[in-house]
Amino acid sequence: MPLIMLSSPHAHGGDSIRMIMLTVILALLPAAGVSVYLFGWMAVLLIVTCMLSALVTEALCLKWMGRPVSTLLDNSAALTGLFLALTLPAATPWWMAVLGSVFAIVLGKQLYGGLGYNIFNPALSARVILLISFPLNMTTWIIPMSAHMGAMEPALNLYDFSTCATLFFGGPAALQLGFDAISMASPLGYIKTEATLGVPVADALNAYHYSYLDAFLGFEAGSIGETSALALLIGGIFLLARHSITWHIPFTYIVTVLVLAGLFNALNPDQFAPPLFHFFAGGLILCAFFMATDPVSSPVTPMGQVVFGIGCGVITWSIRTWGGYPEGAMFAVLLMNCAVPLIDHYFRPRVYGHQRRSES
Amino acid sequence: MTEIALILLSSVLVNNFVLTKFLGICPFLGTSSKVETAVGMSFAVMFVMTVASTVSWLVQQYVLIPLELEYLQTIFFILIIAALVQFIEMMIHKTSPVLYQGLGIFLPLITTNCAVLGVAILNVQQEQTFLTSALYGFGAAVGFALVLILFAGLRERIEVAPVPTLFKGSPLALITAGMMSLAFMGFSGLVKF
Amino acid sequence: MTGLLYALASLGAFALVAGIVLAIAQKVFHIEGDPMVDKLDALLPQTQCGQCGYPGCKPYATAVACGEADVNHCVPGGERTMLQIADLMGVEPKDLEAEPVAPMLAFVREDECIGCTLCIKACPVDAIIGAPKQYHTVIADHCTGCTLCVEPCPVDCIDMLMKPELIEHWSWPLPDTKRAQLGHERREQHAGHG
Amino acid sequence: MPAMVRKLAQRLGMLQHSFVGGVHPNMHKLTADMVIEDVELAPMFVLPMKQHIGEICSPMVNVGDKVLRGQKIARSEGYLSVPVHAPTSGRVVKIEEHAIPHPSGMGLPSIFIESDGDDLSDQSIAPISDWINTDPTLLRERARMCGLAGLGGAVFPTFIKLVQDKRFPIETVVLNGIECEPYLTNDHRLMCEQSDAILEGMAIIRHMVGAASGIIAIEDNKPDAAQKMQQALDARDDMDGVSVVVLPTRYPQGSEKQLIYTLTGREVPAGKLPMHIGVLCQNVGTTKALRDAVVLGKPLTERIVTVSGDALPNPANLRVRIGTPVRTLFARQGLDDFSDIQIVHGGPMMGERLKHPDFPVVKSSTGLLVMSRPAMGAAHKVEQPCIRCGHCSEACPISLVPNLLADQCRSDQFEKAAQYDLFDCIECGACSYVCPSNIPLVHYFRYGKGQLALQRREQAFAEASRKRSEARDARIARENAEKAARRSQVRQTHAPKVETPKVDVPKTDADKAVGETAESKSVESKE
Repeated sequence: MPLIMLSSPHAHGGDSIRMIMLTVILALLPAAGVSVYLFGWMAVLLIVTCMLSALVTEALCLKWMGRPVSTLLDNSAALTGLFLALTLPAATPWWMAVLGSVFAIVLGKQLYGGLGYNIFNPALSARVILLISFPLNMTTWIIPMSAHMGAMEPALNLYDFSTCATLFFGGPAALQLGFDAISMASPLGYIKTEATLGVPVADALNAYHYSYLDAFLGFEAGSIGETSALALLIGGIFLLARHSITWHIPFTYIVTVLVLAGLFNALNPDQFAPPLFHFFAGGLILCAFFMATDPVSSPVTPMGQVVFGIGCGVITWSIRTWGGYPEGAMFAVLLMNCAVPLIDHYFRPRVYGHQRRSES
Repeated sequence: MTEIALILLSSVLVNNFVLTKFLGICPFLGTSSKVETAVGMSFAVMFVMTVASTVSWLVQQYVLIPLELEYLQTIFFILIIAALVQFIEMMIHKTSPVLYQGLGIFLPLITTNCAVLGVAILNVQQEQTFLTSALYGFGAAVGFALVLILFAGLRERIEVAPVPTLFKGSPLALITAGMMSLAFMGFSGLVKF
Repeated sequence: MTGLLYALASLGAFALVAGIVLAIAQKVFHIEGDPMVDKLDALLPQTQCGQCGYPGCKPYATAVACGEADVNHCVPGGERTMLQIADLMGVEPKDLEAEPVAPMLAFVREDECIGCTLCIKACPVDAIIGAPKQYHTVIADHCTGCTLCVEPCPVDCIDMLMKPELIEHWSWPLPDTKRAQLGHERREQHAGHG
Repeated sequence: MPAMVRKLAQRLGMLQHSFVGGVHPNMHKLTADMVIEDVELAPMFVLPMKQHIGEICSPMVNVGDKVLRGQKIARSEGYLSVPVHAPTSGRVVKIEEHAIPHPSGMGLPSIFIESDGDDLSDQSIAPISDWINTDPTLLRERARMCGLAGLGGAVFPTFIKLVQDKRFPIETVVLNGIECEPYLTNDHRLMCEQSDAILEGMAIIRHMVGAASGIIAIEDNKPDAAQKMQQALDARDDMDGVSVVVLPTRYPQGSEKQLIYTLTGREVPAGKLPMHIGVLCQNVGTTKALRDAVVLGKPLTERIVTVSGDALPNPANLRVRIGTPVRTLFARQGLDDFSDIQIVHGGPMMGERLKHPDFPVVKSSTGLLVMSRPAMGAAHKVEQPCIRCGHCSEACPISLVPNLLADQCRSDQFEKAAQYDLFDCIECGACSYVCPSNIPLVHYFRYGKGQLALQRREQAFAEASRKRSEARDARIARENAEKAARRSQVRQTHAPKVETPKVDVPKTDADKAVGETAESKSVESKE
């Protein structure tokens, strides 16, 4: 007589982790495509390096911990690698990319027990570690191939493989170039610098030749995957349509930033950037649709997700406006990740038949 | 008004005692295994820190400086803190024996919580006024409480995860604290203080 | 010299003030007995079996509360009670001293009973009834399975039986996560548990 | 549609109320068009002594007794209980433990009846054709003595719900014809084939509880049943205020609480019954059985069972005598080899998977499913770690957070799980169904509930033991004191030198002293 207990239900909808991860990877393809268009072989090299090293690290970790290496097939490590690559500047040297991937998998994920147990978004924690360890590299933005702005012309032909390979494996020194020669400021960084000099926002944007259309399409400086609002929105809507994520986090996150920016911009347009600028700038859309919605490190309850999104929005805008770093989206998500267990506890939905949320 | 807000913001987030000044790590790790305990500890520390920073400011201004006894600063401050801790210990023992039991040795050890002495001495060094030193003490305590409770929430979650044996307990807690500290670095420069 | 005098005087005065405040606080926050004892006692299974080395559950609770006894002496409580006590006391859990035993029930073979009442005197929870020179019997619903009645019986007519398993009290075991739930079933048939 | 928007629309009256969450499993209604077949009498019937929620019955026949169909063979003990009746005429051959459809594989005392083939009925229960002029309490007693229990699968004694309570007047009778479980079609077929009898049953219920309105709820995947019920409804003249409501198919719509919310927009408060908000919910099968009990005087001895599943050669809807061994049913439908199949009692979402086919049909047997190993295997894959995707929370019809609950159950934090409303879980299985990590969430909840129940039982037992122990200590101390007082009295008169006895006797002394007090104690105990 068989003795293993199987509880109902004896039917299953057929969803799997692998498919969920694959959906997110698919949703990131438009952004990855734009990054290749803008940064040529640099983007390809970066994405391949990050994904490969993430997979290899994950495989080694699983082997050392005596867990089935077949877990690799759940696509989560590949996704982490892709996430990390898309948040890196195009000029990131190979060893930093590898280091970042190792950090993401080891510190961000496996030390906590592997998939499903990490507290912080692995890719973002690696990104922040890199930012704090190598601030220069992580804030140097190569001029993209299609920056339709001002006098900025790409200093390098990024569609040429050998140039890119040299830069990727040897750094700018191998091309007898300094960082300054091939890079430009990101809109956020530029505004921040000018703001400290007391230049009004509108003037700074003019001086930068800022164009909302370019920002929407992605023809501007920034991390390889974060520039194109269009591509990211397509991916985000795909995720929403496939029910991989719910609207709560992205919507509340972005709306919070827009509302705060709008309010302060109305109060003092010289000091505070307009909401649309915040919307397109930096990693907001990438973080809102892909990073903050990472299911493992975000709250599970709808109310919790709303709180999480609002928190992310407030912190992102505050850091961008007042903080020392030009971009706060990554920090915002990481900071809110810390609060997830408490949010989960305090923002549970009201259970059927109960007057209000049960006493905690 | 703005100044008050800035002092609080600065001491709670930007210059968080635990995550950016690395003070009070011992109770931060010792009493964060459960959220309930962490909340209790937070209130105890908040009481001790706020009162200690005000009383020590008074003592500094009206006893030590007039009598030119600044060199006795540490002894006096420790005396104040020790007395306060004794007081709160009795209070908790009376009101919540379970919390008393849960905090265990860490309750009397608030005395040696360097964050408490730290805030008192920093107040003196930064030549704060009475009001600002009270605020600073309170803000620092709130910052301590905030990260302690957040951290306790995280640890409760880590507790049930299949963490590699090598990293179970304190190692992973320290790594997590490090990650929190990294995240809190995002606030740097938020308030120039 | 005066500096030292000032220092000593002020320090002394300050210590005195603090001392007085604390003395008053001591009066205000005075507590009778140890409130932990009742909380611990509530966790114990109340078999009064004495297997912990103390005469009953309350004495053991008292000993644990004041730190005399370890948290792992309660045999019938098993691992769960130990964990609960450790949790309440805020100490690290310890391994159990004795192997956990299945819940038992005392049973008097009535035809052999000589009606000596010794078992009745031994039962800590009054779960055995009977009068001198009459058969005694165990009230199954009251018996804690402590085995204290077995020793005194002069004719050894008391058996410890397994507590019968009731279908109403059956509960689901923890799912076994390490297996393909159906594929490995046959292989594990012999090793499974109900 | 996002839950929040839907809720808002419902508040504004723009949308019909609908319970939250739910899933859309593949329905596999293989037997939807198959007419109910009568099953031949089995040679032997097995009647377990408990086929309802509540207290167990005790046999009132002896081995060798002759019984008739419908004769009461076991009486109910206690309030929450209904009797058991003989399914056919024959002889009681033995009374012993036999396996029942229960996941544990454990058994219950059962009465074995050997059929004599004549199938003679017991005529002692008189039909009540004029029920409209009969006192509801009499009809209620009829429901109890005829052994009626909810035939939707929960088997809650029916008579308990059929009550007129002035504090909670029933306004609406809901006839539950939802049948949201995949595979099952017994209610569906019953509605198609015996709509008149069902409606008469509903009329009886309305008379019994005095309800003004009534709703017959049917899902939109059974349009023929809805049509039949509507026709039958139109044909009756005593059904004012009753309507057929067709609801969009969604699991678990047939769950009482979810259905009531969908139909009325009101929630049954936690720990309360539908009657507390003026609603009575009855399954169509039970309603028909009630009608038979009242109008025909027939106790509950048969029910409709859907025998189906992907590994069964000939699925069917069968009218089966309760107590029929399921082996004979499977054999009738062309299945003899049980070596590589899985048996599920009930529907696939909430039914129990059973380890062997040696059990009888009982009152709760809505369906008997024979699943192939691959089909079951697909539903029970290896558990992966939770990625907190939140699909379980979205699917939960009562807004629990299943993944957190499962974590708590797994790590034995049962009290915390109870705080997170574990006991409100209806075990519908929607969470496990959608889980991409194949986590058996319901299994964890059942484990947690069981452990928590065990803990609470043990706590109650410990508390009772402590009271007894304290009472014993106090009594011993008192008796010692009395004895000492007596002794000192005696000594005062006879011998002058005395020590004052201690009243507060420590336990060790008490143990020594206990011998002297045994006599008085044994007398006390007997009282």
